[in-house]
Amino acid sequence: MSAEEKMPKERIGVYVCHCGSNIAGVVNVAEVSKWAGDNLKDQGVVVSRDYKFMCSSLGQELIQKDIKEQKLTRVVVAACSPHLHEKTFRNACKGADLNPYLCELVSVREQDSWVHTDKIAATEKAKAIVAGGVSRVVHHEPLTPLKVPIHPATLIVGGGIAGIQAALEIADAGFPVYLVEREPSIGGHMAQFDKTFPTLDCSACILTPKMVDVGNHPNITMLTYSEVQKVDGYVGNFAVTINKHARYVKTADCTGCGVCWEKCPKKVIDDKFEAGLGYRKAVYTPFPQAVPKYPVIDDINCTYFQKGTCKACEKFCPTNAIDFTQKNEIMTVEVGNIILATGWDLFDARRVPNYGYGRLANVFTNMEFERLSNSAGPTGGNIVLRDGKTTPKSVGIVHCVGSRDKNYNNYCSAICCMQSLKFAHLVHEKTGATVYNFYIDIRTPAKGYDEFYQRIIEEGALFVRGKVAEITDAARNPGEEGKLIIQVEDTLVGKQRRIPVDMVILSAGLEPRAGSKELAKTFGISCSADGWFIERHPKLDPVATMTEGVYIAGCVQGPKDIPASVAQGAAAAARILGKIQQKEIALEPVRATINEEQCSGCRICNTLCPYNAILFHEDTMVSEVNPALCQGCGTCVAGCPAGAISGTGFSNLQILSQIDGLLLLTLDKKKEAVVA
Amino acid sequence: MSEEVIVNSPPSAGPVKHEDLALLNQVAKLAPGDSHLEMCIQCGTCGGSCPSASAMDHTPRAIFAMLRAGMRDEVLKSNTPWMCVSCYYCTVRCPQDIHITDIMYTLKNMSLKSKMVQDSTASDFSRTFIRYVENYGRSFEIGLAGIQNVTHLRLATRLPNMAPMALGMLTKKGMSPFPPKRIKGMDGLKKILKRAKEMEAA
Amino acid sequence: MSEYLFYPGCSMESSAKAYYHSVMSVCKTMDIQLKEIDDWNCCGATEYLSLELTPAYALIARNLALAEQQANGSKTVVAPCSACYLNLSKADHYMHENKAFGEKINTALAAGGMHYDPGELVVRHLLDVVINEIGLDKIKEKVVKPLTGLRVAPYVGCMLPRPDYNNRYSDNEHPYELDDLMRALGAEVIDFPLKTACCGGHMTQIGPGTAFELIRRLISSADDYKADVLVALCPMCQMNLDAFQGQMNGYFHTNYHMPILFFTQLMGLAFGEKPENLGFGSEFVSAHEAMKRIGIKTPVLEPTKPAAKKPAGLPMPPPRPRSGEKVNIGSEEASQ
Amino acid sequence: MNEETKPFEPVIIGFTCNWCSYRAADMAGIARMKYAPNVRLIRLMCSGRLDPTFVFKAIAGGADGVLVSGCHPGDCHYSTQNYKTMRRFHLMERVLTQMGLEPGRLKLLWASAAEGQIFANEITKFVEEIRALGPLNWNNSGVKVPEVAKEEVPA
Repeated sequence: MSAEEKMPKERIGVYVCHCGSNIAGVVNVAEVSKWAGDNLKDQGVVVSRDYKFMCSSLGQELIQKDIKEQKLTRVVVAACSPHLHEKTFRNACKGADLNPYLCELVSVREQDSWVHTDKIAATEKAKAIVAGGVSRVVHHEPLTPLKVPIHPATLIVGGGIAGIQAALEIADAGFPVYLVEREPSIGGHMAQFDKTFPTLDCSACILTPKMVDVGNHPNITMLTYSEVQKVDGYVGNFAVTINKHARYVKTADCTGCGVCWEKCPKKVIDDKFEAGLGYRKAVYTPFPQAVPKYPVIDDINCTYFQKGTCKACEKFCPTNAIDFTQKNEIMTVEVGNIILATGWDLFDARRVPNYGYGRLANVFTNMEFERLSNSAGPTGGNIVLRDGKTTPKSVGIVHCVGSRDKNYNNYCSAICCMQSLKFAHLVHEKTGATVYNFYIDIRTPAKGYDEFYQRIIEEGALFVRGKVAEITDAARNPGEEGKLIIQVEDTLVGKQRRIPVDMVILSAGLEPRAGSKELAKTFGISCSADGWFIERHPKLDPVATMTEGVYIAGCVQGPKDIPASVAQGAAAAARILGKIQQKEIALEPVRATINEEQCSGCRICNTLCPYNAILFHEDTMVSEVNPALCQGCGTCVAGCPAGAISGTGFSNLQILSQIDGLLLLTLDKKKEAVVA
Repeated sequence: MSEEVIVNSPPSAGPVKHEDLALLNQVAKLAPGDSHLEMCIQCGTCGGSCPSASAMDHTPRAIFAMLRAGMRDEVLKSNTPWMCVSCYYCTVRCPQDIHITDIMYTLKNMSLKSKMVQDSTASDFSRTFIRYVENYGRSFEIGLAGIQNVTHLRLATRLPNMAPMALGMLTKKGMSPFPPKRIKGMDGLKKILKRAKEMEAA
Repeated sequence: MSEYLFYPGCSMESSAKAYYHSVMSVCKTMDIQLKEIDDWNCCGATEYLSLELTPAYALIARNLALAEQQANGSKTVVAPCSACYLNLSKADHYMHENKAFGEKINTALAAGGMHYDPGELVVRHLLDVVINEIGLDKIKEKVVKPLTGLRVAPYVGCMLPRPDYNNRYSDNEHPYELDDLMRALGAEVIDFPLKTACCGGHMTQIGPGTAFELIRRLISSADDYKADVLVALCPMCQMNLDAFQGQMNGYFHTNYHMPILFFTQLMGLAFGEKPENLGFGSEFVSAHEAMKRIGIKTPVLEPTKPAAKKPAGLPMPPPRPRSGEKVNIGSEEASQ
Repeated sequence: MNEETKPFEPVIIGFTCNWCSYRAADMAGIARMKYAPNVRLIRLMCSGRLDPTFVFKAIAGGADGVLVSGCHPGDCHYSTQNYKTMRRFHLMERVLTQMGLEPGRLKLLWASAAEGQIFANEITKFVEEIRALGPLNWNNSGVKVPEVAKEEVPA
C-alpha cells in the first residue's frame, strides 16, 4: 500500500524464538520464519531463522554473526514482550556495531502463544506480527540514547524499618539521603511492637539502635512530621516538593528534656502510637526513644491554638524552644532516585460487626494487644482487661480478621498467623491464661516459623479450626454470664461450639495506606486493585517499579513481616547504589521534534503538552520542543494539524507501515477470496 | 477415581458413581444467580453462625464437603437444609460470598424430587402451607397450625398445650377460623403455577 | 404527600391486624398514601422456595407483575412484613441478575397473561421508607406524646438487614435505623445485642424445641437489659415471640413477661393516637403494665446495663463504635 | 488453508499505550488468560499518540475493527493525555460513522497494568461484536480514506 513499491533498501534479519515450548508449543515457529523468509523478501528480509532460545548467549551470537556476515541493516526478533528483553536484543545488535534502535522486538509470547490455543490462528497471528515488525523496522533510524547525569541523592519516603534499612545502606555507602516521615518520629509500626516472632527478641532493643544511627548519620537528612507534596522530573533528576509541618518547637534550642509534655494540661487519646489504648499530651514525642528527640505541638488539640490561652509549655520550657508562630515550610529537594516505604494501615476491625469490636469492651485488636503487652505501654506490660486491673483467665485469639474474606480484603495478610502464635505465647507466659487460637489455616512458611508453631502447641495453647462466626456478650446460660462468648464451628469436629472467654484478640489484617492510590499517582507508579504498589516483575524485579528511578520496599508492595521488609529495604538500596555508581543514565530517545518549515505557529501543541516542553518563539512564530522536558508521549505529534511534529521512535511512517504489515496477510486473503 | 469408596459412609452409598463427583456443580447450577458454591474453603463460618446448627445432623460446611465428595444420598437424606431458618447470617458472613441460604432451598428441592426426605415434618408443613396458597392465593396461619399438629401428633405431644394459643388467635387477634377469601385471579394463578411446575419438572 | 404501592401480606389480615391498623394510622399522620396492590397473592413465605423453585418465584413475581400494571406514578412497593419484603426483592434481584432465569419466570407468568420487567419496581420495607423518605426530623415534629421512660428493645430480625440486596440498611448485623426511630419517639433504647438474631421462623411448626430456644435467647437478653417492651417490624417475628412466649416459658420453666409490639404501634402512641385504634390489647403478653409509664412524666433513667459491660472509670479509653453510630470521642482535660 | 469455509474471523487492529494497556496485555499473557486471536496490537508510548490517521489507515487496510486502549482516565502515565485520546476517539467515531461505518467497529478500552483479565475479556467480547457485524463491507469509501491517510503522512 503505502511505501513499499521500490527495491528494498534495507537488509533485514528475522529471528523467531521458540522460548522452549512457551512459543513453539502453540505457534509453528518454523513455518513463521520460513514464511517471513519467502514472503517478506520484497521488504528486504534476507535471513529468517527460528531458534530455541533467542535470548540465550548463543541466540544473541547467532544474530551478531548474521549482522556481520549478511551485512544486516535491520533486525526483527519475534519473542517475548519488549518490556522483558528489548534491552537484551538491542545490546546484542550494539555488540555487532548495529545501532541498537535498528532492532525491533515483537511479542509472539505474551500476546500470542500464551493467550491462544488455536495453533493455526496463533501461527497466522505470529506471521502478521512479524510482518508488522518488518515493515516498521524499515523506517527505524539510528538513534543515540539521551544521557542524563544521575543526582547522587536519594529520597526515601517512610521511616519504618524498611525505610530505615534502605537509608542506612545508602548513607553508609557515602551518598546523601533524605528520609521523609509523616509522624514526629521515625520507627514506624515496629516501634510499637513488644516482641518479634519467631525469636521473641524485644522489638525496641533491635530497632532503636538503628534509629539512633539514622539520627546521627552525617549523610542522612531526616525530615520528620513532613509529607511529599509533588514530584517533578524523571529518573536521575527528580525535584521533590516536601511540606514540613510546623513543630512549634525550635529544634536548635530544644534539648528534649520533656518538661513541656509534663506540664501540658491537655490529655489526648493516642490513636497512633498507643493504638487508642493510652493517652499523650498535646505537646508530645510519640515514645521515649523517639528520633528525633524533639516534641511537636499538635495544634488541633493544643488549648492555645484552640482557645488562645494556656502556653504552659512555653512558660516552663527551660530553653525557650517553644515557638507558637512557626509556619509550615515548603521545601524542594533534588534527588536521582526514590524509595517508597510508606508501609501499611491496620484493617479497621469495627467493619466486622459480628466480632463486636468497638461495642464489646474486652475485644482488642492486635495493635492494641502489642501495646498492652509492651512494658513501655499504658499498662506497663500487664495483660489486663479494659478495666485496667483484671487479668484474663481465658483468651481467644481470632485469626484472619478482615483478611481472606471477600467482604473485606480478599488476600492473606501473611503476618497474622505468626503474630497470633506470638500472642498466644505472651499471654501464656505473662498470665497463664488458657489460650484459644481460632484459625482457618496456619501458615508458617519461613525459617524457624513452624518450629515456633510447634513450641506454642507444646506450651498448651488450644487450636480450633474454624473461622469465628460471632463474638457476643449475650449469655445463654449461667456459665456464659459476664463472659465474651466466641461462637464458632469446630470444623474438625463438625459441631458448633460456644467458648466463653474473658478477652478476645482480633488479628486484624494489613491494608494499603489510606490514600495509597493518590500517592501512586504522585510518584507516577501503578498500584493493584487492592491498593498495593505493583513491582516491575513479581519474581525477578520485586523492588523496582515500572517507573525508572522509583523503587518500593516493605509492606507498600504487599503484606510482609520484618525480615522481608528489611531485605527489600536493602535490596532497593543496592539497586539505587548501582545506578548512582553509573553516574549517568541513558534515557529512551523517544522525543518529539518540530519541523520549523511545516509549523504554522498555531500553538495547538503548546497546550497539549503536560510538561510545558513546547515553547513558542514569538519572533519566528514557530514552536519548539525542549528535549530535556519532553517525555515522548507523542500527543502533540498526533495533535499537530500541519503534521509538522514527528515522534522519534514512533513516527507516523513507522506506525502506518506496521499497520500495513499487520494487515498484509489479511489483504492477501481478501484478494484470494476475491479471486476465488 | 470412579471406583473410589467413601470411608465411613453406609454401604448403601457404595462406590462413588462418576457423575456424583460433579454433584457440587449440579447443585451450584440449580440455584438462581451465581451461588459461588464451588468456592467453599471449609472455614466453618456458616456452621458457626447457624442458629439451628445444634438441630442439624451435619453443619452446612460439612454438607458442602460431602457435595464435593459426591455423597449424594447422605446429603439428600440430611435434615440440615430442613432445619435452616433462613436467617441469612451465613450468607452475609461467608468470606467466599456463597449464597448458602439459597443453596439450602435448592437442596430441599432436590431431596423432595429424589424422595429421600427422612423426617417429613418440615416438608409437610411447607406442603400444607402451600396447599392453601395454591387454592386460595393466600395463606391461612391458624388452619395451618391446626393441621400441622394433627398430622404430626408426635410433634403435638412434644409441644406444651397449644390450645390456649389457638384460642387466643381466635379471640385476641380476632383471626377467622375459616379459610381466607379466594383471590379474584385464582384461575390465572393456577395456570401460572401449572406451567411453572411443568418447567420445574422438565 | 407521598404515594406508594402497598403489599400487605397475608398475616396483616389475620394474625397481625394490630400491625395493619397501626400502619394505617401512622401513615395517615405521616401523609403516606398506601395504594394496596389489587388482588395480590401470598408471597409463599419461606415455604414454597423449599418445595419448588420455579413455581415459588412465579408466585412471588405475579405480585410484581400486578404492581407493575397498577403502578401509576410511584414505582415503589412497600411491604410491612420482612418475609414478604425479602421475597419480593429477592425475585426482582435474581430475575434481574440472571436474565435466563428472569425469562423462565416470565414464561410461567405468561400462562396467566402476565409479565414483569425485572428492575422496574423498587421494593422497600416500611421502616426504610419512614427513615429515609419521611426522615427523623419530620417524625420528631409529629411526636406529641414522647415515650419518655419506656425502655425499648429494638428487634429487627433477619430478613430485613440480610441479605439486603440493595444495601439499604446501615449494617447486616447491627443496623441502627430502628434505634434511631425509637429514640426519635422519645423512648429509651437499649443496646440490644440480639437485634438481628433469629426469632425461630417456621421452626415453631417444625422443631419447637429449636424454636423455643431461639425465642428464649431473644426474650431473656431483652430482659437482661431491663427492656419494658420489645419492638418488632415483622408479623412472623411478633407472632413467634408473642404467641409462643407462654409455651416457651412452660418449656424452660421460666417466667418471662416481655410484651412484643409493632414499631408502628409505638409510633402511633407517640403521634397521639388512641391505643385501641392501634390494636393494643391483641397481644398475648399484655403491654398494659409497660404502657402505664407513658403519659406519666418520669425523668430519663440512667441506662442500667448488666454489670459485665460497665466500662466505667477506665485507665484506658473506652472502645469506640463505628463512625455510623454517633458517639463523641476525642480528648478530655486531665484532672491535675 | 481453507479459510473460506471457516466462520468469519475478523481482523482487529489494537492500539495500546506502553504503560497500562500494553502491560495489561502482558499481564494477560503471563497469567495465561485465553482470548480470541483476532486482535493485533500496536504499541504506542501513550494512547495520546493515536493519530486518527492510524485508525483510518487500519480500516482502509482491511481491518474489521479497531481497538483503542490506554490507562484509566486520571491514571495516565503522562498525567492527562488519555483525556485527549477520549475526545479524539469520539470525534473519530463520528467521522467514521458519517463515512458509513458501523460505530460498533471502534472500541475504546481503559485497562490498568493490573487488569489483564478485563483486557482479555473485553477483547473476546469485542471480537464477538465484530463477528456479529460481519466483514467490513465498505463499498466505495475504501478509496476515499487512504487519500486522507496519505495526505496526513509527513513526507
